[in-house]
Amino acid sequence: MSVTTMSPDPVDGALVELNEISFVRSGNAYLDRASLALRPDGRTIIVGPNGSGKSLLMRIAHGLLKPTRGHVTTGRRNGCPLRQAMVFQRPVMLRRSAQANVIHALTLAGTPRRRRREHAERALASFGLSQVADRPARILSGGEQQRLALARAWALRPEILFLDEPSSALDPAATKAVEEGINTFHEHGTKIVLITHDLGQARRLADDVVFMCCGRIIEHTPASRFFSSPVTEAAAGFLRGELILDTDPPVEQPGKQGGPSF
Amino acid sequence: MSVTTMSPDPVDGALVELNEISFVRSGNAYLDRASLALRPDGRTIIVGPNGSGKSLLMRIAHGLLKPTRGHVTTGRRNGCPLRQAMVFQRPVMLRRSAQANVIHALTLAGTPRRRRREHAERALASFGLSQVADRPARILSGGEQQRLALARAWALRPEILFLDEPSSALDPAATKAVEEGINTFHEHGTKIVLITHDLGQARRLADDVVFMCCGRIIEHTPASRFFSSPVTEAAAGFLRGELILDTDPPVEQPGKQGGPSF
Amino acid sequence: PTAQVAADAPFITLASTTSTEQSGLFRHLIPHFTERTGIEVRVVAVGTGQAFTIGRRGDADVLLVHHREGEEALVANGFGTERRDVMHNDFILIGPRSDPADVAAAATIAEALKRIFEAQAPFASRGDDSGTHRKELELWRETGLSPGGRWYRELGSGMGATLNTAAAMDAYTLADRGTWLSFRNRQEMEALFEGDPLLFNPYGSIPLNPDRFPWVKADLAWQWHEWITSTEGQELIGSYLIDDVPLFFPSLER
Amino acid sequence: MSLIATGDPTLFSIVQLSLQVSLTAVLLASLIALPLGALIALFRFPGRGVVITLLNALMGLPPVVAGLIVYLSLSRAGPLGQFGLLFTPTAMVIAQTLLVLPIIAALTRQAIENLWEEYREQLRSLGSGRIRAIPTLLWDARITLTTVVLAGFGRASAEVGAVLIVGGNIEGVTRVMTTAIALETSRGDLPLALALGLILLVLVALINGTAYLLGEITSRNMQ
Amino acid sequence: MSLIATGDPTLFSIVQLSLQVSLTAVLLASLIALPLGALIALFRFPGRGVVITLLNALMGLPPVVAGLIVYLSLSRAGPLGQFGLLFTPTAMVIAQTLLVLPIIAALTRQAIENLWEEYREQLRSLGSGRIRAIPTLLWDARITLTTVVLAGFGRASAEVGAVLIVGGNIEGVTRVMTTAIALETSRGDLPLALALGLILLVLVALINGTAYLLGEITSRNMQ
Ligand SMILES: Nc1ncnc2c1ncn2[C@@H]1O[C@H](COP(=O)(O)OP(=O)(O)OP(=O)(O)O)[C@@H](O)[C@H]1O
Ligand SMILES: Nc1ncnc2c1ncn2[C@@H]1O[C@H](COP(=O)(O)OP(=O)(O)OP(=O)(O)O)[C@@H](O)[C@H]1O
Ligand SMILES: [Mg+2]
Ligand SMILES: [Mg+2]
Repeated sequence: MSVTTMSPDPVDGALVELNEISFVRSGNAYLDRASLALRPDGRTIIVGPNGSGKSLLMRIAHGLLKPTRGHVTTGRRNGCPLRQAMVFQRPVMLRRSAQANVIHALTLAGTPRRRRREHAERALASFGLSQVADRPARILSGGEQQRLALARAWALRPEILFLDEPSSALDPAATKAVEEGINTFHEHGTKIVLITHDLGQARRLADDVVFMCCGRIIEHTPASRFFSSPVTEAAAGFLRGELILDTDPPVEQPGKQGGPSF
Repeated sequence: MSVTTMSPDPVDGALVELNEISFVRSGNAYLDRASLALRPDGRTIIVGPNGSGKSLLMRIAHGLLKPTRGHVTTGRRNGCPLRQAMVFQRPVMLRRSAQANVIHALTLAGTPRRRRREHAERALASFGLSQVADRPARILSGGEQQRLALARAWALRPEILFLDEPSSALDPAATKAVEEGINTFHEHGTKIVLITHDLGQARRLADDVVFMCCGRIIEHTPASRFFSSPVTEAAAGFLRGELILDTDPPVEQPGKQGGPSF
Repeated sequence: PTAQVAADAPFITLASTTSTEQSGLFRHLIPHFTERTGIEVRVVAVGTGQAFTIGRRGDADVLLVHHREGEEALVANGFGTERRDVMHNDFILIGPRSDPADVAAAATIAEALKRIFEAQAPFASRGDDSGTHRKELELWRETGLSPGGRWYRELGSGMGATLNTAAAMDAYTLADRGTWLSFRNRQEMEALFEGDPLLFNPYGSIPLNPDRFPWVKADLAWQWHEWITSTEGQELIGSYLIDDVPLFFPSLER
Repeated sequence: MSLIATGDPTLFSIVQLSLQVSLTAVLLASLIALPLGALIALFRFPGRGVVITLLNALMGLPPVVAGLIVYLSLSRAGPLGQFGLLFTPTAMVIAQTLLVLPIIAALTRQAIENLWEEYREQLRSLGSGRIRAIPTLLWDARITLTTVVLAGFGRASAEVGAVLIVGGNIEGVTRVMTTAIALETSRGDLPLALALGLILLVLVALINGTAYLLGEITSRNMQ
Repeated sequence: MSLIATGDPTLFSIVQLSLQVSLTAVLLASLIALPLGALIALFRFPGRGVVITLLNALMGLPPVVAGLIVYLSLSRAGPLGQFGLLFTPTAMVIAQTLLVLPIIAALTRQAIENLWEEYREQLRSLGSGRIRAIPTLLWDARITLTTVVLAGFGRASAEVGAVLIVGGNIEGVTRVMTTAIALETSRGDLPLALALGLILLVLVALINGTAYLLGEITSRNMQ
């Protein structure tokens, strides 16, 4: 049985605590007894191969998905529920203009009507989207949509911000700006949880690193430790860019077998 | 008027030639008189800021979109129409299993029925997807979906392969494998056209680089030249990770303005 | 319940009015005819006007309707071969049991209608140009009054629908006895006035003309036409009762 | 036939009543069925499959049955008898609402369920509860829902069985296009019946065209 | 009432004919309307807006009008008179097909247009022409289209105006549930009419339930 509770005094100060989380569908455990405490301090970066369950873990931590087994405990701040926001790996754009997307998020967050437009405009400007504010969000370019998703989450002033590969579609300058933004947010006390495949980015931002593989949290170590001498052999292999999805057959070079020669 | 022709003898051997292409919607020119010849030799890498029109250009070259003005000339090989494939920035998965997605692509490409399954299995295995072959494609993880899109395009053995940020959601090992695959393909004579924001990847793969900005092709230079001393100041700024979307207001650091402080 | 007939059995199509069909008469008659001749009879029950349209287009083999003028015109124009009296019943004035216009005390139908007119009691008219509707208009002409106003409701509906409406409106209405006797949703309604010779309601049989409509099954239709006017047919008509009351009176008895 | 040729005022008032009754019924039905369909789309509860099946099945509610139900409820002896609504346009609106509601609700349920699959996690992440998500989803599915409502409008405007029973087809009071068509048919005046049918279809087409244009305008700006 | 209580064989054959006619009509209509709706969804051509509006408007084709059109065509004096189809179940199938076709086509058009928006570039890139895309789209939209076809089935099974005109409500030949309900209503036997209506609804619900279960099974595997 899964239980999601709101504890007034979360265990040793974690904002969100995952306790022995499993996520099982049609007999496969996509998450397998994963435990993780997200403490207010520090930027937690999650890395791991494709399909290792990073996004699942984040969606469960954010409260979008019920785990099959295990507890999620979400803390409070000053007696209020935690203000959370998440930028999805594949952001969903409502069928409205870019600006209306942000305004809708602000409406849901309870921002007073008269201040919504101004807030939305500021958020859009921060991500270089002023020019496209009135375009339908769904015809924006991939990068513009990702920026919009960031702007939308940003505008909510969350206390914990989940970011699932937020700069995967961004150009180098925007990536740089987003990383700086993340740091600023963090300095103002927002807890950052970020998934990335960009090890450079992980190195630049991480305070602590969660390494996942095959639905399990293999290690959770301070960043300095993780990048210099990871505890597990799997993590070391991952950092070297080697294949470690041991449940899969080794990924062969596509050209060798799947290329024009076959 | 836009004209798309199939020339039996394309101008100076280009596989696809874009001639003064413009793409205009509600008064905005998202592409502005862009000309580009995609010759059989070499891997052409397209870079540029978000929203600069890279994906539009690729979709037009691939024949998915009609330009508002300008010509697209598509060559032939051995008298047959060019076999093309494209991996989209946001791949679309049919509402079927991963394997059925590949099989459907093979069906459309005219692969004989009895060989489809085998080809599909090989393509899936090449991208480490054997384990997930029978899962509905739409519940795969972001990276798995991108791999599936690659497998699907790969399986078609195209003569020209368009790749729109194909490794943006891939883990480091898969990225490495895809890059190797691209090279193998290329060695077998497939023309590669690739959009990426990963300048490291661009450096590793590029024979020639197209740099786009604000709907225009700013420069098209051999890779060695582009990365050492780009012709334009815009390209140099882009390589330094600076902001050059001069039609937009400068992207401010989100935290400064959009952060929790406002 | 009808006798089940093999699909390839010979059959004729009989166009008739809803009132006849609803009375249940055909279910009483047809099995006997089918047993004797082996001919199945398919009854299409529609509004009187629609029945005549079917006749004029040759979409049936024989008609059984109750609008003498129309029937005679059909024969005169060569659509039908001949008309024979088959049976008759009568129209009755239906109304709420409380009888606010006191029509039960009237001596003639004209007087009864006059009372309704004067009381401005709700009256539901078929308003559909059917045989019953034309009879009603004829009776109003008899009174010398021209009904109108909120109490006089032209419904444009079949007999059954009109009765359903009248029942819920506590309105008077003119109905043929066959439909009335087989009607179940009477609520507060009763037959309040009957017996005036003006309320006579004759039914006629008309086989369609094979010279005009070569596809018509003239032989089979003629057998029906003959049978229903034969002694056997006439006796069967007279023996059809609901609650021990006859619905139709065979014409030969008259 | 002269009814049409002379631009008869009777015809005009029949047309007017037809549109009034059908449009009111569709409006009422939409007000209930759009949120209802969305609710069923969004919530998981025991017996949901049964509810969906029933809703789908009620798209096949025979008009005569709907008419009878309303007739029995509104008739003098019925539970709502004291309001004296039988044989009034109001009764016809009620019957058509009853008939059209399941159609709009069932099709809305499907449309919203499709959209919710896409939006669910994003909206919940933004702090939108399921109830709060309903207006968002209805608005974003507006093009599809326009077609859905038009399907309901088609059913309402074409319908004759129910309005005949509860309206009584009273000339000048509850006669609408479809009951007039049925009347002319039973009178055997098929050309007039067809002509009236054509007029009705043209009117329905005009309303559909207006809806289409409005849809095009709102969708051109926001896909 | 005994008709029902005794499990009368007449009732059984009426039920059977009802389902046979409606299911055949829906099958025929689907065979035409699903590809037709998809075609209109996929192709851009001049006057497309008008075609869509007309299709939407035809969802409001009054059954009586559809019945008259079929009647006049099949009537002995009509263009198809020589086949002698009037007052047969075949005629009823034709009339219901005519009635249901626009509903399925219009709703399919909308559903496929939504999916095409998502699939267009991907399918074209894979070398699929628009025509070739139709089976792919119909298959991938199968859950929504099931609801669409059920809407058509609801209309067909509830319909009385058209089958009455072209079938003639001949006992033992063309009497179906809805015409039987109408007949009992006009005989004033409202409880029997309601009971028959209920039976019809239960049957429709069973068929809907089957469709729902089949949909659930095929969709559980492939979303
Ligand atoms: N169909 C369309 N109608 C109107 N505008 C469009 C359309 N398609 C794209 N655009 C606009 O054209 C611009 C360029 O889009 P494009 O997808 O080509 O950018 P890109 O260079 O690929 O960016 P990214 O790096 O973010 O993927 C965007 O601002 C987008 O909003
Ligand atoms: N609702 C679901 N039902 C069944 N399986 C699921 C579901 N959601 C995710 N999965 C499976 O769980 C696995 C992990 O998915 P997840 O999205 O968490 O991976 P990830 O670590 O984020 O990978 P990536 O780096 O590619 O984004 C995948 O193989 C996916 O197919
Ligand atoms: Mg992921
Ligand atoms: Mg792009």
